[in-house]
Amino acid sequence: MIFTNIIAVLMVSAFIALLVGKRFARTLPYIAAIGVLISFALLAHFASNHHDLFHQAMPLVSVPWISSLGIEYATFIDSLSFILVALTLILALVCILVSVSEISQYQNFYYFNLLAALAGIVGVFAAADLFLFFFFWEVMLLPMTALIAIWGHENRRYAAIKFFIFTQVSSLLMLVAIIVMAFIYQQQFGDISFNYFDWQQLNIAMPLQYWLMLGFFVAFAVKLPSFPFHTWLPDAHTQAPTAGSVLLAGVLLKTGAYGLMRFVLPLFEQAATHFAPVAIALGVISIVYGAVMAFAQTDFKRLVAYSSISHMGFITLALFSFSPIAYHGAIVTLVAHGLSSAALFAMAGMLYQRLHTRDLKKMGGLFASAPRMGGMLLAFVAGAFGMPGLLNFVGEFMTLTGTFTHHPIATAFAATAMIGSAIYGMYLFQQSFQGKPQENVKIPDLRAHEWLLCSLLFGLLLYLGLFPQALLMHFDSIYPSVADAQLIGGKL
Amino acid sequence: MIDIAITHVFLISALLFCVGFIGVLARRNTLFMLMSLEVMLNAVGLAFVGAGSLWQQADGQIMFILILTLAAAEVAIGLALLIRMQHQRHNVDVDGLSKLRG
Amino acid sequence: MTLEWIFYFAAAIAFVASVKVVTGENAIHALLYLVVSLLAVAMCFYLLGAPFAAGLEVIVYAGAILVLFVFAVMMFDLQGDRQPAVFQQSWSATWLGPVALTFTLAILLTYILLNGTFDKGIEPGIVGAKQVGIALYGPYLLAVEIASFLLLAGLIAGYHFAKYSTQGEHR
Amino acid sequence: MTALTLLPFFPLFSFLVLIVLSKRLSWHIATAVALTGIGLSFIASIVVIQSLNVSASSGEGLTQSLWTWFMLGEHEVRFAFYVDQLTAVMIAVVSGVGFLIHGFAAAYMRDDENYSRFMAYMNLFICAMLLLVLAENLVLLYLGWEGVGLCSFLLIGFWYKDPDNAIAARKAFIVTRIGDTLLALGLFYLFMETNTLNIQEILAQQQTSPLSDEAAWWIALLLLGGAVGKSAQLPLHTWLPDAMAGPTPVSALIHAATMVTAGVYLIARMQGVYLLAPEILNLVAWVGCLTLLIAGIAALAQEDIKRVLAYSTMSQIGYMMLGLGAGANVAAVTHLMTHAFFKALLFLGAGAIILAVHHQQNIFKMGGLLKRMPLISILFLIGIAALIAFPGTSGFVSKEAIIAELWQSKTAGPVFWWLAVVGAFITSVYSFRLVFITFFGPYRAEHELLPQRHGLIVLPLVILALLALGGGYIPTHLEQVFSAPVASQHGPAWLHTVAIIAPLLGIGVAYLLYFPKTESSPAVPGTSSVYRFSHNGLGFDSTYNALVVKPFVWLANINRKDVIDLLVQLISWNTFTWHSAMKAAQSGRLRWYAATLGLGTALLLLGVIL
Amino acid sequence: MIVEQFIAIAPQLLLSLAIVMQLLLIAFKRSQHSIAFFTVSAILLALFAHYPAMTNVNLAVTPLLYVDVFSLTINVLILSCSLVAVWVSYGYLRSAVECHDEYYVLLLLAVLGANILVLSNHFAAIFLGFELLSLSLVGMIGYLHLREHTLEAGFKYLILSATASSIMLLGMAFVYGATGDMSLAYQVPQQQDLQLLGQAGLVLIMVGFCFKLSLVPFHTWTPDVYQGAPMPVTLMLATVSKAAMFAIFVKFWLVSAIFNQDSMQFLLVCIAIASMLVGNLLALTQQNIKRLLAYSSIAHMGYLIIVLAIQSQQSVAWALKSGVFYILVYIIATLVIMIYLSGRSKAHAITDNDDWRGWQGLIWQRPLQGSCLILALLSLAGIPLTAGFIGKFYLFTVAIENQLWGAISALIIGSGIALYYYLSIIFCILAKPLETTSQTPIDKVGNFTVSHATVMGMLTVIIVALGLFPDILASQLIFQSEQVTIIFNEASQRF
Repeated sequence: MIFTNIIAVLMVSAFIALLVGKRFARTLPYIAAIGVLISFALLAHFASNHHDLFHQAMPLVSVPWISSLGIEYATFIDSLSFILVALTLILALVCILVSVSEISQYQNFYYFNLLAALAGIVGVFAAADLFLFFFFWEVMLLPMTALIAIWGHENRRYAAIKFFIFTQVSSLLMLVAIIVMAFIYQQQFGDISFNYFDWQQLNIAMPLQYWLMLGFFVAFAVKLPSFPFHTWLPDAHTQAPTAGSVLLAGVLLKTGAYGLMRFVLPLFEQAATHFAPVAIALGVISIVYGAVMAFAQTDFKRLVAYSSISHMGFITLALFSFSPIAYHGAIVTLVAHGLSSAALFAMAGMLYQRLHTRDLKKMGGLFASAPRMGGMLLAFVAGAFGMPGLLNFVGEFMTLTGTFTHHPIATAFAATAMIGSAIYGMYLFQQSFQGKPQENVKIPDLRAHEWLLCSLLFGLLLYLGLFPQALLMHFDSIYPSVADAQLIGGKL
Repeated sequence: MIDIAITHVFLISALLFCVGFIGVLARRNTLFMLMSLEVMLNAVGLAFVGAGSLWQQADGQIMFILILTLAAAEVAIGLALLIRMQHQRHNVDVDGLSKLRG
Repeated sequence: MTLEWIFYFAAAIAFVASVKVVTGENAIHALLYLVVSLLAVAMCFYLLGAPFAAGLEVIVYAGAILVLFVFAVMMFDLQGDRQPAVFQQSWSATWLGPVALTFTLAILLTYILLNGTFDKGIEPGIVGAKQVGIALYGPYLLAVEIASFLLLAGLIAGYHFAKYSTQGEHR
Repeated sequence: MTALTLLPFFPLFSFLVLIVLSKRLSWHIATAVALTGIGLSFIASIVVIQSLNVSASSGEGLTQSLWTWFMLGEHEVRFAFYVDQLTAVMIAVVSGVGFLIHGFAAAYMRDDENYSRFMAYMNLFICAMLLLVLAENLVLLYLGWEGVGLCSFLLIGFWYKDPDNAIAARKAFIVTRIGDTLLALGLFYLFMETNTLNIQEILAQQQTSPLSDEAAWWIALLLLGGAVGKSAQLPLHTWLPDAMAGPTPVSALIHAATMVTAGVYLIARMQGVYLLAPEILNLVAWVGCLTLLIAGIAALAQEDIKRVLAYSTMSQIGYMMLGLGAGANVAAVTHLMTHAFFKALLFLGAGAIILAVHHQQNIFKMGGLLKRMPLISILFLIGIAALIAFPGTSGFVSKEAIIAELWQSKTAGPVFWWLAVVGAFITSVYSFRLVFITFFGPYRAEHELLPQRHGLIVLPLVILALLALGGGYIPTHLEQVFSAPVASQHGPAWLHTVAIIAPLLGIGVAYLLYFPKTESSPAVPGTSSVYRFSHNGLGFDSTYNALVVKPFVWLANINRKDVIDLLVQLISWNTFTWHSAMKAAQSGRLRWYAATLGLGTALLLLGVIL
Repeated sequence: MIVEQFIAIAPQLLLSLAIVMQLLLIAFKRSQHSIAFFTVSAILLALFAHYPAMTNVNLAVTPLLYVDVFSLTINVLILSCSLVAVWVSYGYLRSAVECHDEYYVLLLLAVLGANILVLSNHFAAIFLGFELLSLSLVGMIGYLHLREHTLEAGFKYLILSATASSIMLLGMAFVYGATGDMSLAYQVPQQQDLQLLGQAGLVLIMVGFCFKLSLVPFHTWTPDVYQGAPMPVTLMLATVSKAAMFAIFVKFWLVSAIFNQDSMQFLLVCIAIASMLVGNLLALTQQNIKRLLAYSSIAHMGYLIIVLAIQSQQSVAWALKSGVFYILVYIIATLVIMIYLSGRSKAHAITDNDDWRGWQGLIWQRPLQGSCLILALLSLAGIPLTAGFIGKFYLFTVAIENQLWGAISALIIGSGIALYYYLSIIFCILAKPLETTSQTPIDKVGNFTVSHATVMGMLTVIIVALGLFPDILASQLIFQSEQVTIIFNEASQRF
């Protein structure tokens, strides 16, 4: 019941924010924060007294919804969804902290959208019924697009429409695949069902399985911006408000990776192994392409957006190399990228509030007037390009070690991203904080809530960087870490 | 009472129908359009009566009667519209009526 | 033998008359040609063994509807001959397109008709007015009622459209 | 062994203190905190070395594991330290020389406004270097490796207001980062083969189930790539001369004593793997040899005192690489130690001189300093003597040891010996060119020398001078770590004498060329094209720019608009053209609508017929 | 005509009686309010008359009509739409000075025509229903003399529907010539050996249906007539005529088992794909909301007739259910938008208030109406949380069950394109409101009464409720396929 409760709490606080926020707009951040903290407490409480959830999937509630098609409201929890929901809630706190000073008009509708998006995302991670998964997959888009379209920057409309159409059309492909799978289940087992656990017993003929896998893969490749489908991300990020891009980069990209881990690998094993070389190539291309493009950008947020395309390329690489180490590396990279890119976007937001521009050409020499912010940015950039001691390094190292055994050349190319990320990381830091200050612009250093935000994120990155076992110990049991198991995936 | 092949009757009605259709397409004078409509309806009436006599049933002629009522009603409305057009626009050119586009 | 000839002759007259209707310049001439075409078709009906339909055609169709036409054209001067100059387009512009399209349509229909049907001849037999009457008020009773509503709709719509044009603009 | 556990973390604590309270600390407190941090780690290293000598006489070291970092399959990567003789030497050098340099830096950077931030970075650097050296497994080594890279970036770009420093810092960081990536690939390959990254386990495994030749070949090459990047050897050496943009103590600490030697330490540590790949050892020798020659030639044509010393560092590390390549591991590591002493002395001496002549670094703009600053000049000269391996100095002990073993080592040979001797000759030529131009002849600077007799400036110099002289004789017991040297001394007798004469010959040649004969004739820098060619590093910089940097930047810029985005816009343009085509069909004319009706019917009939 | 037959067609009889009474009422006392009130009560009475009609269902009333559950459901839908239309036009016309009572007669005639069309089982009934609906709609389209476009729209609709109906008649003649009987169910036995003439006839009849459903080759009239007609008439056009036409198309298609002939099946799928793509493509940069709704109705009808392209007998029930659900959802969404538009425009204004850019920032001034509009648009676009998504999901299941891969890809591309213009409207509503320029802001125009707002709110609640819990309605719409088969065998033993 835990996830349903969390969704309920989030939606209730969303509606409270919408209604009550009209008059006392100042209380809005607190309402949102309370909502998130309550759900966090619920999650922590649940985790503390249900230790077995970390060993195998625990189906929670299952209520018939559309009985004519055998669709029911079924949710379940396992360690992957637990960690991702925890990450979502942490980033929710970050979003609230970031949007405290940034949003000026229609605040109640803003917080409503923020909390509704969060509920949608938690729903995505909780759904056990494929139709419910698809339902939440689309529902989380609406508030996100509203966030970009209403509170975004100059040509937000174009970015919002592009974001929505890209995801919507690709998810329709997934819908077709889901329905075909349901009919196959009906042929093989009699009654029609969309339940994820039922589908695990299916064995589908090869050519059809390949197409179904492609249907799912395209939807998730668009969400996790893999190479050919990534063009919506830079626009969406540059135009989104800070909280929007924190949420977008921090969590929405993870739903794509979650989809790959949960549905593409376990359900379509042969197809995935056949498709692996292509996916690996796509992963490597998006890593290298993201790094090269990031270097060319002059816009702060656009540069970070391309960098997250490069980082998410590691996920595709890790997942389709079918090695247990790489699988763990992918999970760590998910969390690490979530925290570090959210931090970078928060910094971008702070800079935008102070300088009212995102153009790196107009920044420079800010270290003199804001040393603490400079230090923090350097720390997060170091994290982003995989400085050991922070979490990204652990993820990257495990991913590359894992993939090296089967795909040495691909790993070599992927490793060039370490140089690439260093180049654009340093370029980002130096263009904004080093060099001669522009007509001695003076910006105020980190304020209280910004300092809290940065230290929260950096503390997490550092603590998990030095003790990643806190993250990974849940996975050993689920994950038969047999060295040469052909296909691993989160076999539940 | 004559025994000719039904196809001939249908052929004649099809030809008359096509002549009516040309009238609708080609003539810019709305009055002629209405007349061409009458020709087309008349052609269909012929087809129905032919088919009716083929199967020796009254249905064909009943359909012809219904077509008559339709023709009458249509002419009434067509001419009323035509009168208003003449009154408002002082010409009955159909191409004048093309403001709604795009 | 001669009856078939008369039928084909009447059909030819109908065809030529409707071509004259369509290509006519003067409205009234066109209307008169239309009457001729209707009479020819009535002759065909009669020959096809449907005397009642022929009678109706002459009395109702040619007699009432076309008279209404002539009446309206005369009364409200819908001649359309005082058209603005723009009306006179070149022959090809107005006629080429429609003729081409309709020609293809005619070709398709004739192809269908020629090899689409079994050539079952119309056995000689007359479907008299009595038979039509029985069918009309037997199974097709509802059809008659609905036809009356159809005429009512035509009446009201016609009345409403024409109502204002005579008394000038009515705010 | 609390000393061992806390050894690297003392500087870390002082780093944290300095960073957090950076603005509120006065000079005195900041210096105290910094120096105590390094001092404690030096004392701890002494304690560790004592306990090492006492307990482990048989050669295997002390290990101290803190916590499990993460799991690579079943292999558990731990935060753990391992100390043996090699590590002992390194931690002694790093903390000792580091402590002295910190003392000097305290005085040198006294009037800089963010002084505490500087000392914090220096402490962080020492901590990272100690972690690198003490690491029990290669991942922790990699952590130290990257940490050192980041701190060198911070310190080189310390005066970030001047854009050239920032660019130099970024260049240093990126070039070393290329080396790091090669090292990372080496680690992956190693893990694939041996399924563990613990150094001792790997070396032990080489005895039981040695790597296949091809694997050993690749791993050794990749590790060499990493070492070359960090120690500024031939292919990836262009960053070191530009790194002189940082303050002089930084150059002394990082680009003389510690960071640049990390590569040598790595190859020394992984000797077990290298022995399986003799071709790579030969390659290491070649890299070392070529670097020492090129660096020597380039040093001949420099005006900036620090760039001369930078090129001389590069050539001395070339010697170490040559030693490792030739299998003379013990000699190479001792040379590393002695080089740390006299190169630190030279850099700090140069720093003192620069302070005295109002931050003027061009040697042609100063001169005749022997008479004006006798004490510092003499100390500097001691350093130079050690540099050119003047008999009796520590440099002589370690350099001669390397050159001696070159002749008959399997992976190197007489050719290397001759090149090494020529290198020694060039070294003495450029060092005495430096000496004659700066210390003899007329005083060419505009305004008077700044008198400063601060204790903290001179004391480190004196200690280092002593170490430079006597450093060669410090007992290191390195032979316990490395397998016994390959063969006894049986090369031709004249080897030893030629090796000694070459540097003296160099002094004479330098005297002829550069000694300012008459009081009035100022030494003037050469203008010939060869001079300019060797001045900017034998053209490596320009070739790299043309071959790598320019195309990358050009490629990035042309694709700023993201060609895939154009593809997407193409699709939307196509949709909108269809839209306008359809819209034209809605022309509003009734006859056209009737025509479409007819056309539709015709199409449907056609569909039925076919 | 036995008693049960009278009860079966009681609603239609009541409507005819109402029309005649209306004429008497007009003759007696010409007041706008009484005629409107009378029409509303007549329609309500007809709606309640459906309850007894439900009891003896599956009854052939003279060979012309056949009453079954499917037709009665659609009739209920049509009558409720016309109820909304009457109530909206009352508000719309009340502001005009002179008395508009012929309008309500024409409206009732149109509803009667639609009902007969839905119930018809014989070519004659289809023809009469079709014509009655068309002619009364022509009367209503051309109703407001003052408008500049009325004449043009009326004329276009008259001429084009006359042409289409004559083509349909020609088709009926051919089919009659080929088979000798004009009732729908009778076609099945002769179906197998229907020669080319019969097939051509069926195709020509389909032309008439496609014209009314505004499917692609015959869609050109829709935007102009939607724009020219007064707002309530556009509402009637979009809902009543589409629903009636869909019902008869389904009966024509399923009852006479035309789906067995794959050539007809192929034509249908081609028309569906063409209308999905062309409909959405045309609407991309459309500023006028009425034209945009016309184009989107072309696309939606394209989606809808996928339901007919079924391969086998047993998937008829599911196809019918999805079809009815989809058309219901489409009608509700269109109703919400059109009620708002009617509320916002007046009869005697030069044109209706139909430029959607005027809605900028509507949600901040009128939150309730703004959110209703947004949810309706989302439902049209087929986004979750709204019933449109569930409708589209049902369509997907039908299309996949019958392996219509071409149609599915067209559906995906079409809804991709559709998103563009729906989103641009939604973003316009969500954008910052314009500083009040010279023309009166959108929410002051017209007589937007509280009742408008409440009905819009109710319909939006239905949309969201169906979106979240489709089962509350979907389980009722169970047209077992045997009901349709009953039509097969019963009707063929003649009456």
